[in-house]
Amino acid sequence: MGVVDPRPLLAPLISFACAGLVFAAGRNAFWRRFWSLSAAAVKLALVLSMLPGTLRGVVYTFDVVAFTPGIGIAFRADAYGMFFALVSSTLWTLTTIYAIGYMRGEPDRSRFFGFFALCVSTTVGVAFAENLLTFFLFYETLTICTYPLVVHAETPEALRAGRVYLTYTLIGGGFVLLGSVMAFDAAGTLTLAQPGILPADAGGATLATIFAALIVGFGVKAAIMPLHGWLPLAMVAPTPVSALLHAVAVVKVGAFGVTRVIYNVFGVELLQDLGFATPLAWLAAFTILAGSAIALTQDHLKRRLAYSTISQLSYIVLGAALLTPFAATAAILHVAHQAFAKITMFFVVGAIQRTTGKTRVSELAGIGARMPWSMAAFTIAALSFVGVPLFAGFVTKWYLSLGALQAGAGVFVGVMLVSSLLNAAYWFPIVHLAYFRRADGGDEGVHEAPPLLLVPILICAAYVLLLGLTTQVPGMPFSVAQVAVERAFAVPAVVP
Amino acid sequence: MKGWALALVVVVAATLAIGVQGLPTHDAPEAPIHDHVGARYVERGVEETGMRNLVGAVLLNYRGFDTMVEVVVIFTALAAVLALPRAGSVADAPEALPVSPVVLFVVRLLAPFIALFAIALLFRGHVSPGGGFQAGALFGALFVALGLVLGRRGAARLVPERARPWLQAAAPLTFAAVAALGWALTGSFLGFPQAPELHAVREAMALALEVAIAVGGGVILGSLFQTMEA
Amino acid sequence: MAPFGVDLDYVAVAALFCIGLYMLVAKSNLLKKLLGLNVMETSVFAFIVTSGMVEGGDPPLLVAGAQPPFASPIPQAMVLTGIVVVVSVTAVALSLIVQIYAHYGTLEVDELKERP
Amino acid sequence: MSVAWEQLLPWAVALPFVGAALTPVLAARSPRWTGPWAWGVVLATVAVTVGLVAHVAEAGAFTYAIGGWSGAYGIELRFDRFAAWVLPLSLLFAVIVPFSWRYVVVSLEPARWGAFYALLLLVMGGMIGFSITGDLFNLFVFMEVTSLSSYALVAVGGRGVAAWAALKYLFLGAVASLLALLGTALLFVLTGSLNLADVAARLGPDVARGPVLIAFAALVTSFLVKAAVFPLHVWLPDAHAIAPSPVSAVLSGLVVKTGIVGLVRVVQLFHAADAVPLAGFHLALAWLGAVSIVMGAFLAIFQDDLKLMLAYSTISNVGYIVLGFGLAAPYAAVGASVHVVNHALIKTTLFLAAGALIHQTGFRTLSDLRGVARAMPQTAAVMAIGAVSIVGLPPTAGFLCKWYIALGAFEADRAPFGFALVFGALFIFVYYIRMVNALYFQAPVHARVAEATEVPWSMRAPLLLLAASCLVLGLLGGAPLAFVEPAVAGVLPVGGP
Amino acid sequence: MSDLFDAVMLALLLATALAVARARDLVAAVVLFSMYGLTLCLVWQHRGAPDVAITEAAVGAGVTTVLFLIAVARTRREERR
Repeated sequence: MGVVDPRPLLAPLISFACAGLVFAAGRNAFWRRFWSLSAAAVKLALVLSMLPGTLRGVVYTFDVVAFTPGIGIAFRADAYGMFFALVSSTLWTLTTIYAIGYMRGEPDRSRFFGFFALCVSTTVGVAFAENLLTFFLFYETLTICTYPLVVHAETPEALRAGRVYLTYTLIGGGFVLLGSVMAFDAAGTLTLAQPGILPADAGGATLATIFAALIVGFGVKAAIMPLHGWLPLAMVAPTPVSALLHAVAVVKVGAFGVTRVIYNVFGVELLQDLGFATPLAWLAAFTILAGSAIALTQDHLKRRLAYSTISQLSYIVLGAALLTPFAATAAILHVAHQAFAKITMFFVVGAIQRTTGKTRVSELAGIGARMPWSMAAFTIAALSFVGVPLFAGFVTKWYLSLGALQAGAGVFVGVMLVSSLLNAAYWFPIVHLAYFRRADGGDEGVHEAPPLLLVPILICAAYVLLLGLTTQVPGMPFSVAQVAVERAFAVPAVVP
Repeated sequence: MKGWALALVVVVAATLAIGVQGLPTHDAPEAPIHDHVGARYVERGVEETGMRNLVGAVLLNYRGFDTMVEVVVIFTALAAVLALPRAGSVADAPEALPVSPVVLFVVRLLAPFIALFAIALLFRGHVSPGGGFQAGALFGALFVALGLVLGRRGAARLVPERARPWLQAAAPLTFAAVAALGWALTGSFLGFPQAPELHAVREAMALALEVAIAVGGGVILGSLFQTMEA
Repeated sequence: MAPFGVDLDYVAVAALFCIGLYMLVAKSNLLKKLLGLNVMETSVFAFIVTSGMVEGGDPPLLVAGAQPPFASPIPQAMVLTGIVVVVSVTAVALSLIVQIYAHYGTLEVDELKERP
Repeated sequence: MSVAWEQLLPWAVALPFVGAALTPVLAARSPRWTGPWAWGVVLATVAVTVGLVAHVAEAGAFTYAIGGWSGAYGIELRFDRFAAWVLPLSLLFAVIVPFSWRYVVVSLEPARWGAFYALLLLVMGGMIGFSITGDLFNLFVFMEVTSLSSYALVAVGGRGVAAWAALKYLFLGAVASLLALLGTALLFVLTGSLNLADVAARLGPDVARGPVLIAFAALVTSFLVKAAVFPLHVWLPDAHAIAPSPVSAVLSGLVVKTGIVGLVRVVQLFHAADAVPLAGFHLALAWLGAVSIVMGAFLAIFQDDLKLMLAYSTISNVGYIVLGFGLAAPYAAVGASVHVVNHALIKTTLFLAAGALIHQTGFRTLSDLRGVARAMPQTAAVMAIGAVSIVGLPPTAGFLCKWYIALGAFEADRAPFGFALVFGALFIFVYYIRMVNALYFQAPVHARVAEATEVPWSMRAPLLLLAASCLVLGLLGGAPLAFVEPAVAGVLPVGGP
Repeated sequence: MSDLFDAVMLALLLATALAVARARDLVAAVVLFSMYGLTLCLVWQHRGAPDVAITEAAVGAGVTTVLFLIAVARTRREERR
């Protein structure tokens, strides 16, 4: 059921306008904060206002301009897009509050918040893109807008990281463009509104090239190994940026792109016939394990988080590549689960860095006593990642395993298990250090993060818990994900 | 450097040698060049343009637009040279290049005749070889020669300062004026009226163009020379 | 003129073209290069004028006593235009050359390439 | 009452020429007024071209017989949808001329103001004439007006170095013109006609192939030199980098396009005549284009001089256009035609912005200009918008053109060119990122850069206008493509997309 | 007779052109170029193109030569090597 409605267009426009106003605000801190916060709130409200409709199965569409038949800029808020938009606009609100606290006293804050808003604008644009062209438009704009955030410090290290980031993502963008052009040539349309547009008779080599180009193109941002090289380096960015990069903006857009390619460009049926998804699934499995294994060896907190992200993202890719409804549910849900859990961790790490100046795992002894609330939030996120039942991560792993069995690939259940073990192996030492060791310098008393940092942390952690506990409650992300899966597979997903 | 230059020349020569093979023999009256457009000009040129010198007819009438652009090209050359930074200050330049007395004498002697010849070319151009361009070139050559004799300042006095920009622009401006007149009279840009009662107008238009080309061309050539010398 | 089936005029024109081209590319002196360019240009003019001629033809002057066949007037008009164009280009080129000499003190290309 | 716009066709050329002829006259009395005068002339020309484009949109291509001599017997002007690019062309002049006022006042002595503006008007008139004429020899003469004034404009700014760059440009340009004349002469000898359409009709199968091929090769080479397609680009970088910035904008954005227009006209002619193996030619053209894209971009990466970088980028952008025509696929050709205008606009924006930076700081290399964005935020923003546009990121117009060209590559089953195009775009991205990086994210090394002030309004207003146009042209989206489509469909073996 | 005249003229044309190419002294080269132009002008006069001949004599051989001579006078006379 399609309804023409400007809201899918307005959602990215709000952040875009906000960026303009923030730039215009210049050094005036009040207006900068005012615009950032109010735009975040308005946008969240706007996206939420579409939620009831989406749950009823309504799809909001809005065509902006059609250059020629089949090529144009158009927006469409389907269930999956709504899911992603909800995650990103919620987190934008939280991250904005956090960033206002975190960035206090930093130079060039207007530039920072302006591009921050632009990033979110493009992320929502990606979520609501009706066709691959619009998708590509925002995908590339996102690259441009994150660059100033990555190099914000303007140190040689930051500039180098920015260069690497650009090199990777731009080449990825090139592949996306290539795949899009070829897909248009083969299909005559680029719409993402159908379960697959490519005709089966387009020729095996052509289809393989399109698949490879698009997966590589999106895989760069999704940090599928071996395309992940930029991500650990990009850690030089200020922590709110890392949080945003890892949780919603960049990597998630890549993963979102991969799933769009699988469900909407190729379609499940065609991919099952072609068998292209199997190697992708293996690659994802490899990334899950290798990412975790490397994370285990990292002492620098943010780098450990980075490799964890690489690993976690491939859950989404794996879920999509398994081509079964359960796996798809897991993939979509993990978009939210990983986002909230990971952003919690980043917020905490940032808070630790701001409050105590510590950046390494080995320095964290006794931190649990000093920052009890923050570390509690961290622990919740860690438990979620490990996949302890009742936490959000468990839901993902459960459905992913079901999906793997559904697909007749039980080996991936093993991958899940090993990955959980590895997750435990690199998160629990931190928790252990924080709570059960004394700091070398003796007890320094409670020294919690300032409220502007703490409040978002706690909200995010609470949400992680909520996601795990309320799976069956209507209106929560799970139900949205189910609507999305039903559309992709054209069958009602069975709730076990 | 020399090596590849030679190679390039050999390649071009070979190409031209092959190309020349297929060309129509140039002296043959049945060559395409003589039968299509050319034939019509020979047949009806005099009647259509009122000029017995068909080269002039083509230049001023049939392909007058080319000629208009061409006078713009000379004007462009002048603007180009004037726009360049001066090589040195005027004070450094010698008043005139050293010239032998014999040359000076010959130039003085010939100058009036060159002028006369140029004027003859100009006004007899429609019936005999010659016309605006040739006259202009001769005027230009005359300016150059006089410049050698009279020195820069002397030559500069030949064309009054205030009139000079107008004279330099004379050819393009006259062309535009004639084109506009033709537009008004015949409805087409640069059209020459063909009605018998307007023959006098047609001839006046052609003459105006010839004179403008001669004067404008001559002045510009002379100015080019002076600017270069300065 | 075409003894042995070879059109000598065209051959001469092609030869002139090549001589000019050689001067343009092989000579290092800017003025010689410019002379070469002029030789090339005139060779093309010669080609155009020659192509418009006709065996035993008169100039295209339709005065009393003139007999057909006539040489074609179009090539001649083209060349008249062309000559003026070439002299314009030459004048500009010479002005530039004078400037270059005033600044660098040389007209040899290989020396100019070494200067900043 | 409807205005007979087609009657104004010759005036689109005559107006700038008359204006140019009167400029030195005016300059002799009052040099200060030459700039406004030139602007007035440009605006009048814009008005005429607007009418012409409106007419062509309504009534289709039309011809105008100069002096009433129709067909091959005189000179025929022809205005089609492809020639409609004279409207954006004159519009760009309407922006460049006011931008140049400040430059002229600061850098040239009053005695040269008149000649400078006369040359600008002559370039414009020459290009308009070149684009609208339907006669081979007339094409050559207009080409000479354009070229000759371009040579001089390169040398206007400086003494020795500029003169040397201009002379190199002149030598190659003169050889190119000579080749065009040779090709014209050969075609004339073979057919007895100079009218493009008439020549095409008369190049029947009984005409000897050898000379036809040489004529074709001479004309094509000539226009490839003028368009600065690699490896015939050697004259371009120095000339475009050394010229004063308003002139660089004219040369890089507009004058190289005469080569493209000429190429299109020649291909139109020979396609109609069916006299040469165009399939092989198109393939060669596509290769040249692809190599130009990659080499131009590659060389640009290593430039530190801002304007030199922009000059190399012109080579690679011309490569896109040539590739687009070489693919001989409707999509690609439409994309290439629009990219002619598109690149003109963007490159003008970039060169003028670069000029503004250089004008205010006195530095011209990226390493010297570091961090200038803090002192000159508006100019730097214009530069950044230009960069985004030229890279071809959506939603700028550059994107759509490249998209169409790439689509054409796949449509013509020439996927490797599609790959070359996409990854050439990445190269381009690299050096523009380098540029933006230096302007925005590095600390100033010179006090003069850190303390620079924004350009005066006479320069800033044109810059902002251009930047806005870059964005608007993108939002227009498919309209320009749809506009030229009928013109391009006629050049190609197959129908439009 | 006419053929002979033409042949001689063509030979002279080629000879002067080669001489221009070979001359080291730039003044000599320019003067030879002027001769080349005049020869060309004779050919054209003889072959039915008097208009072109006059123009070539005045512009090609005349004005161009003088412009070249001025340029030589303002730069240097000898070609290097």
